[in-house]
Amino acid sequence: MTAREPLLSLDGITRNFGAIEALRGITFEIGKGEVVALLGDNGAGKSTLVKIISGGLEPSGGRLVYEGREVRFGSPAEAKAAGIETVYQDLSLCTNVDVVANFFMGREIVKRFLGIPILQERAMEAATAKAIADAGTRIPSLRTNVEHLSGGQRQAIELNRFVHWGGKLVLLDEPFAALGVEQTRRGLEMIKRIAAQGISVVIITHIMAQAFQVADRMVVIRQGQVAGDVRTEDTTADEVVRMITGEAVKPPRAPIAEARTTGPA
Amino acid sequence: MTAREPLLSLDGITRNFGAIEALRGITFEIGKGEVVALLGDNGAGKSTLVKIISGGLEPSGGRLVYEGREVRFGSPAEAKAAGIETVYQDLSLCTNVDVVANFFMGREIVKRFLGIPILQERAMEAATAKAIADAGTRIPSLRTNVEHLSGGQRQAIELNRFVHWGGKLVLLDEPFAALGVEQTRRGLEMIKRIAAQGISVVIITHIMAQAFQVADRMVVIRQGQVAGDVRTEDTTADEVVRMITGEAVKPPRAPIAEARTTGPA
Amino acid sequence: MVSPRRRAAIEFVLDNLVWFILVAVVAIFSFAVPNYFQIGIFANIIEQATFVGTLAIGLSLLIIAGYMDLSIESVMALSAMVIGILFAASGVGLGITLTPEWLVVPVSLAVALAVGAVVGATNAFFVVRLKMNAFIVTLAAYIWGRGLVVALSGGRSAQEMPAALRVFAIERFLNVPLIAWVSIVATLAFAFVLRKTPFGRHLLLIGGNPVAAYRAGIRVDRLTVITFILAGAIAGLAGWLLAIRTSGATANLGVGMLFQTFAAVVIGGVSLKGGVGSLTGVYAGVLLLSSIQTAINLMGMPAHFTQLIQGAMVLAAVLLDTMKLQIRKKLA
Amino acid sequence: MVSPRRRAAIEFVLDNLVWFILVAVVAIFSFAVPNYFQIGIFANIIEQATFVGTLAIGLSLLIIAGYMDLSIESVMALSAMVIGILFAASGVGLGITLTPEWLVVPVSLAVALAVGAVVGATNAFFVVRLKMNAFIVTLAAYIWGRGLVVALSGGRSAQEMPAALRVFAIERFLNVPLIAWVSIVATLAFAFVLRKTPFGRHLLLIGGNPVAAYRAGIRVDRLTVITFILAGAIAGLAGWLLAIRTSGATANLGVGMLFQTFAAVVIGGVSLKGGVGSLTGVYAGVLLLSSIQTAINLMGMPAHFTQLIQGAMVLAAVLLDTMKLQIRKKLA
Amino acid sequence: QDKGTIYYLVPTLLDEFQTGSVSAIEKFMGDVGYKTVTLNADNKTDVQQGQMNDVIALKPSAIVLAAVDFNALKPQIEAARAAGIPVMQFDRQITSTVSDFTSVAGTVEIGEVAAGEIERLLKEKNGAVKGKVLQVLGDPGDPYTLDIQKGFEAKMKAFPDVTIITHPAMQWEASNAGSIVADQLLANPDIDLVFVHAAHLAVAAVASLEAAGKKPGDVLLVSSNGAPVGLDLIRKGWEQVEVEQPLFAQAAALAMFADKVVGKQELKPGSYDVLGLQGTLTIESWGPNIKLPGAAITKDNVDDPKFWGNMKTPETPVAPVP
Ligand SMILES: Nc1ncnc2c1ncn2[C@@H]1O[C@H](COP(=O)(O)OP(=O)(O)OP(=O)(O)O)[C@@H](O)[C@H]1O
Ligand SMILES: Nc1ncnc2c1ncn2[C@@H]1O[C@H](COP(=O)(O)OP(=O)(O)OP(=O)(O)O)[C@@H](O)[C@H]1O
Ligand SMILES: O[C@@H]1[C@@H](O)[C@@H](O)CO[C@H]1O
Ligand SMILES: [Mg+2]
Ligand SMILES: [Mg+2]
Repeated sequence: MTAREPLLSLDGITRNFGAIEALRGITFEIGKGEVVALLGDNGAGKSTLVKIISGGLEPSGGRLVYEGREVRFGSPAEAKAAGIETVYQDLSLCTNVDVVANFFMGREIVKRFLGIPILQERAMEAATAKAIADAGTRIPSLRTNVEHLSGGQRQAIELNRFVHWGGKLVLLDEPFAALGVEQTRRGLEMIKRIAAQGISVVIITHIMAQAFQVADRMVVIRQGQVAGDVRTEDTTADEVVRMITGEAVKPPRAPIAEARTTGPA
Repeated sequence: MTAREPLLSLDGITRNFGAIEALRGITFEIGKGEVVALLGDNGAGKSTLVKIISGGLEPSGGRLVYEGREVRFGSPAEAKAAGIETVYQDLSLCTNVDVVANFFMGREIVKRFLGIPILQERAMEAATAKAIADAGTRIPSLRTNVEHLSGGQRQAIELNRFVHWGGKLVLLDEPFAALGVEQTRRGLEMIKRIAAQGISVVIITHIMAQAFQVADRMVVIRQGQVAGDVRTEDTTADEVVRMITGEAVKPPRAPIAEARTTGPA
Repeated sequence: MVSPRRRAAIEFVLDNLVWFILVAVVAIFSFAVPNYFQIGIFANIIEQATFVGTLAIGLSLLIIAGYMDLSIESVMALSAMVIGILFAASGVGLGITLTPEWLVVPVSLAVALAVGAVVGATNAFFVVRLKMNAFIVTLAAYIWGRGLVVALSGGRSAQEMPAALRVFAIERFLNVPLIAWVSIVATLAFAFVLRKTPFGRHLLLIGGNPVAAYRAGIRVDRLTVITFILAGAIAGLAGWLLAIRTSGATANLGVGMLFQTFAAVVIGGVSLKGGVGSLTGVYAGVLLLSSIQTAINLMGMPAHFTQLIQGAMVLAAVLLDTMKLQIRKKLA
Repeated sequence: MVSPRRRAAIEFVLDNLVWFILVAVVAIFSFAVPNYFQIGIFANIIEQATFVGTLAIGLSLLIIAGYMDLSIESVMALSAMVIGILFAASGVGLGITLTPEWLVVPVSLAVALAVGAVVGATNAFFVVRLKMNAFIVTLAAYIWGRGLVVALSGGRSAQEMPAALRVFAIERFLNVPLIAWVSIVATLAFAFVLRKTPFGRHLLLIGGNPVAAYRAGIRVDRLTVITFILAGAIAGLAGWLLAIRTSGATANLGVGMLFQTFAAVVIGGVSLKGGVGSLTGVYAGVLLLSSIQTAINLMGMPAHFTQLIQGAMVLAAVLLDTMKLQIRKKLA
Repeated sequence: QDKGTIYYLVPTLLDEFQTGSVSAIEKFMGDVGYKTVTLNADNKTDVQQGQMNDVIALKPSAIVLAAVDFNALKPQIEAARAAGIPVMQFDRQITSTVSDFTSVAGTVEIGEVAAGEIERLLKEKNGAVKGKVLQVLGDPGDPYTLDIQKGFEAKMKAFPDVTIITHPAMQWEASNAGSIVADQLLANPDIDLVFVHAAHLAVAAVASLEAAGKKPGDVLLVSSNGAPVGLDLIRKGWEQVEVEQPLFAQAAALAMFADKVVGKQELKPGSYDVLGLQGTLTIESWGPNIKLPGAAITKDNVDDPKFWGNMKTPETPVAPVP
C-alpha cells in the first residue's frame, strides 16, 4: 500500500440558499484514484456539494484546491475542461432527442467538410450501442426519443456516457437509484475499473452494500457538516448508519485511503 | 392462515407503443391485503403495467377485473375514485408550488363561505408537517417551492401523501429509490401497517432486500411477460435474480399468498 | 448575513416589486412631466387601464394554466360590435330599446359575455377535444374574430349607446369612472379565486405540471375548458366596457391591445411557461403601461419619436424588475 | 398489427404531413378556384412566401432553442427603410450611387444584415446578460424598431431602388423571381445547419433542456447570443428582399407579418415549447399560408369576408395536421 | 405673439399624408400665433380616446382631431367641449356630434373625382367606357377607404361595361397591395387599370407591374391622396392620375379660423380663398364645415407647387379671417 496524493481538497465549503444553510463548512480530501462514498440523510447537502465541485453552483464560502491549485469553476464546461465528469441525481437528459444525441451531448463526433463540422451519426450510434450493451441495458431503439424510455434505461445512458471521456475525477450522484440488479453490478465493476486507472470517484448512495462494495473511504454529511470520514476497512455498515442518523459521535477524520495493490474485482 | 379473495386480476394485458411491444400478455392476481413485489429488469414493463392499472394508460388488449367486475379506468381520477392510489416512478410533483400544495394536490381541504370553497392553508400545513415528520424526513420549510428540495425530500412528499387517503389498492413504483436509510425503514413499516388494514399493495423495487422484507408474493416480469410468480417464503433472492435476468426457467404460477396471522412488524 | 426581519421586509418588496416600480415611475413622472401630478391625470391612467386590465384577467388565468389565448382582442371587438349593432342608435346600430330602459344593462352585458363565452368554448373545443395547439387555434380566432367584426359591420361603426349604459362611462366614484371600477372589482374577485380557492390552485398545478395534476385526479380537461370559456367571457366584458366608453363600436376598435395585454401580464410577473403569477401583480403591470402612455401624451415631444420612447420605457420598467434577481442573489 | 414496411410508409407521411397537406390544399384550390391552376400563380405563391419564409428561418431557430422573438417584423422594416433611405432615388431616398453600379448589391445587403444583427445583439444583451424575459425584450424592440422606422423616415416612403437591385425582383429562374430563390436557398442552408451540424444539434438540446445542455458543457449563453444575432440578421435579409420587391420602403411596410410568421412556424411543426422542429416543415407552412392568401386574392369574394375566410382556412389546415395524432394512435 | 397651445391628435404616422399634416398644421398654426403639440395614436382608437382625456386635463386653447375612427371619439369630443375646449376636425369628418369647426377634402368626393378620371382614361384606351378595373382598398375596417369606395362605385354604376374587382390590402400595407396586383394580373390578364386608395400602395403596385414585365402605361394606374411618391410615379409615366387631398389648404383653413374658434365667435358661411383654393363653408348639423375640393393631378400639372406632394410649404403666412 502506498499513500496517495490528494486530487481535490475541499476546505470549509459553505452554501446558503436564502435563509437556508445547506452546507456549513465542508472539509475533506479526495485522493488520486480513490473511491469516496459520500453518504448522508435526505437533504444533508450531498447534491449541493456535488454541484459546487462540478461548477454548476457557486459556493457561498470556502476553497477548492484541485491538483494543488485553488480553483473556482464558473460553469460545468470549465469543470469538464479540468477533467471532472458528473452524473447528476436529477437526470440531465434532453427527452426531446434520441438516445444517441443524448449520449454524445456536447461532444458530438464530427468530420469537417470545407471547414464545416458535420455530425457523424453512424459512428455515434455504433459507440452508443456498444456502451449500452456493455452496461447490460436493453433499449429497443437508439433512435427513439428519451422521453419514451423507462427510468432505468434513462439512467443507464446518463451513467455510461461519461466513461467515454476519461477525465480525472468522476462525481456520481445516486447513479444506481433506478438501475436493475445486473446493471448495478456492472456499474459497480465499472467504478472499480476506472479507479484502477487512477481516476478518482465520488459516489453518493443510500444503499450501504453498494458503498461498502466499492468505496475506499466513506465521508458522511449530516445537516451540512462532515459527520464522519472513515476508511471502509475501519468501519461497519451499522456504524455508518449511526453517523448518518446522528446517533454516533463524530469519529476522527481519516486520511486519504491508501492504494490497494490488488486490481479491480 | 386463511386464503384471500382476489382484489384485482390482470388477464392477458398487452400494450404496444408503435412497433414496440412493452407488455405481451400479463396475467396475475392481487389478493386483498396482500403485498406483491413486482420485479424485473430495466425496461421490463413494470411502470407501464402500473400506469395501466392506475388509469393513466390504456391497455392495447386484455382485461382488468377489480372487485369481481371488469373495469377500464379512463383516467387516474376514475381509478382513484375506485380506491387505487399510485406513487409514480417519475415523480409527479408540481415544482412551482410549495410542499403543502403538493401534498394536498387535487384533494385540498376547504371550508365553504357562501357556497364558495376556500382553501384552509393552516389545516393543510399542519397535516403535511405531521406526515413528513412521521416519515423521518426533514424539510427546512413547508412553504418552499418543491423545486428547491432535494431528491429524497421530494420522494418523501410523494410517498407519504397517499397514506392520507386510504383506498383499497396502493401501487408504489420504486418509492424508495431516493430515500435515505431511516426513511426507507419507516416506509417499509408503513407498507406493512397498511397491508394489515386490509389494503393491497404492489411495490416495484430493484433492491431484493426490500422486496423480501415486505412482500407476501413476488411477480417477476421479463420483456413484457410474467417470468415468475412465487410466494416469498418459497424462494430466495438468488432465485429471483435469476428469474429477472432470464437465467432461471419459469416456475409455476403461485396462488395468492395466504394472510399472515401476525400483525405488522 | 441579513437579519430575518430585514430579510422578510426585503422579500416583501421583491415579491411586490411591480407595485413599487409603479409608484417610483409615477413619482418620477410627477416631478419631471408638467401637469402630470393631478387627480384628473391619475383618474385617466386608471380609466385607460380598464380594457387591457380586464383582458389581462382572462389571459393571465389561461397563461397560468399553461395555455395561450391570442383571440381575446378580437373577442373584445366582436362583443363590442355585437352590442353596438344591437343597441346603438345610429351608424350600423339597430337601436333596439327595452322597457324599462335600464334593462339594457343586464341584457347587453349578458350578450357581451355570451359572445365571448361562445368564442372561448370554440377555442376550448379545438384545443381540448381535437388536441390542437392553443397558439394556432387562438391565432386563427384572432383573425376570424376580427374578420367577423368587419363582416358584421361592413367596416362601419355603430354609435350612440343608450344613456342607461353610458352612465357607466360618465358617472364617477372617487373621481374614477364606473367602467374602471368594474375592471378593478373583476380583478380583485379573480385574484381571490386564484389565490384562495381550489379552482385557482388547480390552475397553478396544471400550469406547473399537467401530468402530475392529471395523475392526482384533477380534471385537467374540464378545468381547461372552463378557463378558456372564462377568458372569452372576460374578453366579452372588456368589449362591453369598451363599447360603453366609445358609445358604440368601430371595426378596428381595440387593435393592438393584444400586445399590450401580453406585455402587462409578463411585466406583472406571470410566466409564459405557466404555473406562476398573481393578478394583483398583473394589474400593476397594466397601470405601469398606462402611466407610461399618459406621460408620453403629456410630454409634448415630437410625435415621430413617441413610439421609440414607448419601447425604451417598457424596456426600462422591466429592467428595474430584473434587478430582483441580483438582489435575491446578494441576500443569499 | 401493421407490417413494418407499411408502418414505415405511414410514418414518413406523418412526419412530412404539412407537405402532403400543402399538396392537397393546392389541388383543391386548383379545382375550385378559377385561374388558380397555372404556373404563374404557383410562382406567385412562392414569391409571396419570400418574406415570411425568410423571417421564419430566424424565428424557428430561436423558438427551437426555447426563446421568442417578436421584433423580427420591425427589424425587417427597419432594414428595408435604412437601405431605402440610402439607395432609393426618390421619396426620402438619398439615392447614393456606387461605381461600379453592381457594388450596391453587396453593400446594401451588408447594411441590411448589419442593421438586423445589431438589433439582434441588443436583444441578446438584455436576455442573456441582464436575464430579462425574451418575450418582453423583443416586444419592446418590436415597438421601438417600428418607432425608429417612423423617426428615420419621418413617416414618408422611399422609392426607386437601383436597377442592379431590382433585377432580383424581375429576373426569374424556373419562373420564380430571384428574391424567392434567395429565401429558398437560405432555408435549405439553415435546414442543413439545424440537422447536420453541432450548432443545430445544440440548439435542439438547449430548447429541450437548457440545464442538461449547460451541465453537458454546452455554452448555452454564447449559443443564445449567436442565435439572436442570426435571427436579427435574417430579418435584415428579409428587409433587403422586401425593399427590392417593393422597390423602396414605406413606414408601415410588413405590418402584420409577425403573426403570419408565427402561424407558419407553428403550422410547420415547431413547438413553441422549444426543442422540436425542422425548417423544411416550416417552409411548407409558409407556402400553405401563401397559397391560402393567393386563393383569397383570386376568389373575388366581398372584401369584408376575406379575413373571416382566412381565419377559417388556417384552422382547417391545422386541423388536418392534428389527424396525425389519431392515426399514430391507431398504428399502435 | 403667443396665443396658447393647440393639440393636434394625428391618427398615425405610417403614411405620408399624415406626416405631412403634422408639419403643415404646426407651421400654419404658428403663423397665427399658436404653439402646436402633436400626439400620435398609432392607429389605435382607444389610445386616441385616452389622449383626448389627457389633453382635456391640460386645458389647451383648442384641440385639432384627425380621428382614428370617424365616429368613435364622440364621447370625448363632447367631454372636451363641455369643458370649454373647442374641437376642430381635420381631414376625417365626424357627423355624429357637433364640433366647432371641420376642415375636410371629402372622402366620398375623392372617389367621385377618381371615377371621373377613370372614365376618361378608359375611354381614351378602349374607345368607350369599358374594361376591367382592379380596386385596392386600404383596409376593410377603415371608413376612409370605404368612403372612397362608395363614391367611386356609385359613379361607376353608370358604366355597366366596366368590371370592378375589389380587394383590401389589409392595414394599408404596401406589400399586400403588391401581392394582390401580382395575383390579379395572372387571374385577369386583361386588367386595364388599377386604382389604389393611397399613393404608397401605388409604389408596390408598380413594382409588381414591373416584375410582370409591364412597361409604363401598359396598365393604367390611378391613386388617391397626392403624396410625393405618387407624383414621382406620374413623372415616370407609371401612374396617370393622383387625386389630391388638398393637405395644405385643409391645414391652412384650420389656422385661418383658429382665432374665431378659440374665441367662440360665430363663423359665417360662404366662399373663402384658402391658399388659392375655393373653400365652401357651410353650417351643418355637426357644426361649421369647410370643404376643399381635391384636384386631379396628371402629367400636365404635376409640377404645380400648390400640390402638397411637391412639398413646397407656402411661404406666405396665412392670416386669420377677419
Ligand atoms: N410512451 C412510450 N413510447 C414508446 N416506448 C415506451 C413508452 N413507454 C415505455 N416504453 C417502452 O416500454 C418498455 C417498458 O417500459 P417501462 O417503463 O414499463 O419499464 P420498467 O419495467 O418500468 O423499467 P425500469 O425498471 O427501468 O423503470 C421500455 O422498453 C420502454 O422503452
Ligand atoms: N436551490 C435551492 N434553494 C433552496 N434550498 C435548496 C436549494 N437546493 C437545495 N436546497 C436545500 O438544501 C438542502 C440540501 O439539499 P441537497 O439536494 O444537497 O440534499 P441531498 O443531500 O442531496 O439529499 P438527497 O439524499 O435527498 O438527494 C435541502 O434542505 C434542500 O432543500
Ligand atoms: O387622408 C388620409 C389618407 O391619405 C390616408 O392617410 C388614410 O387616412 C386619411 O385620413
Ligand atoms: Mg441529492
Ligand atoms: Mg419503471
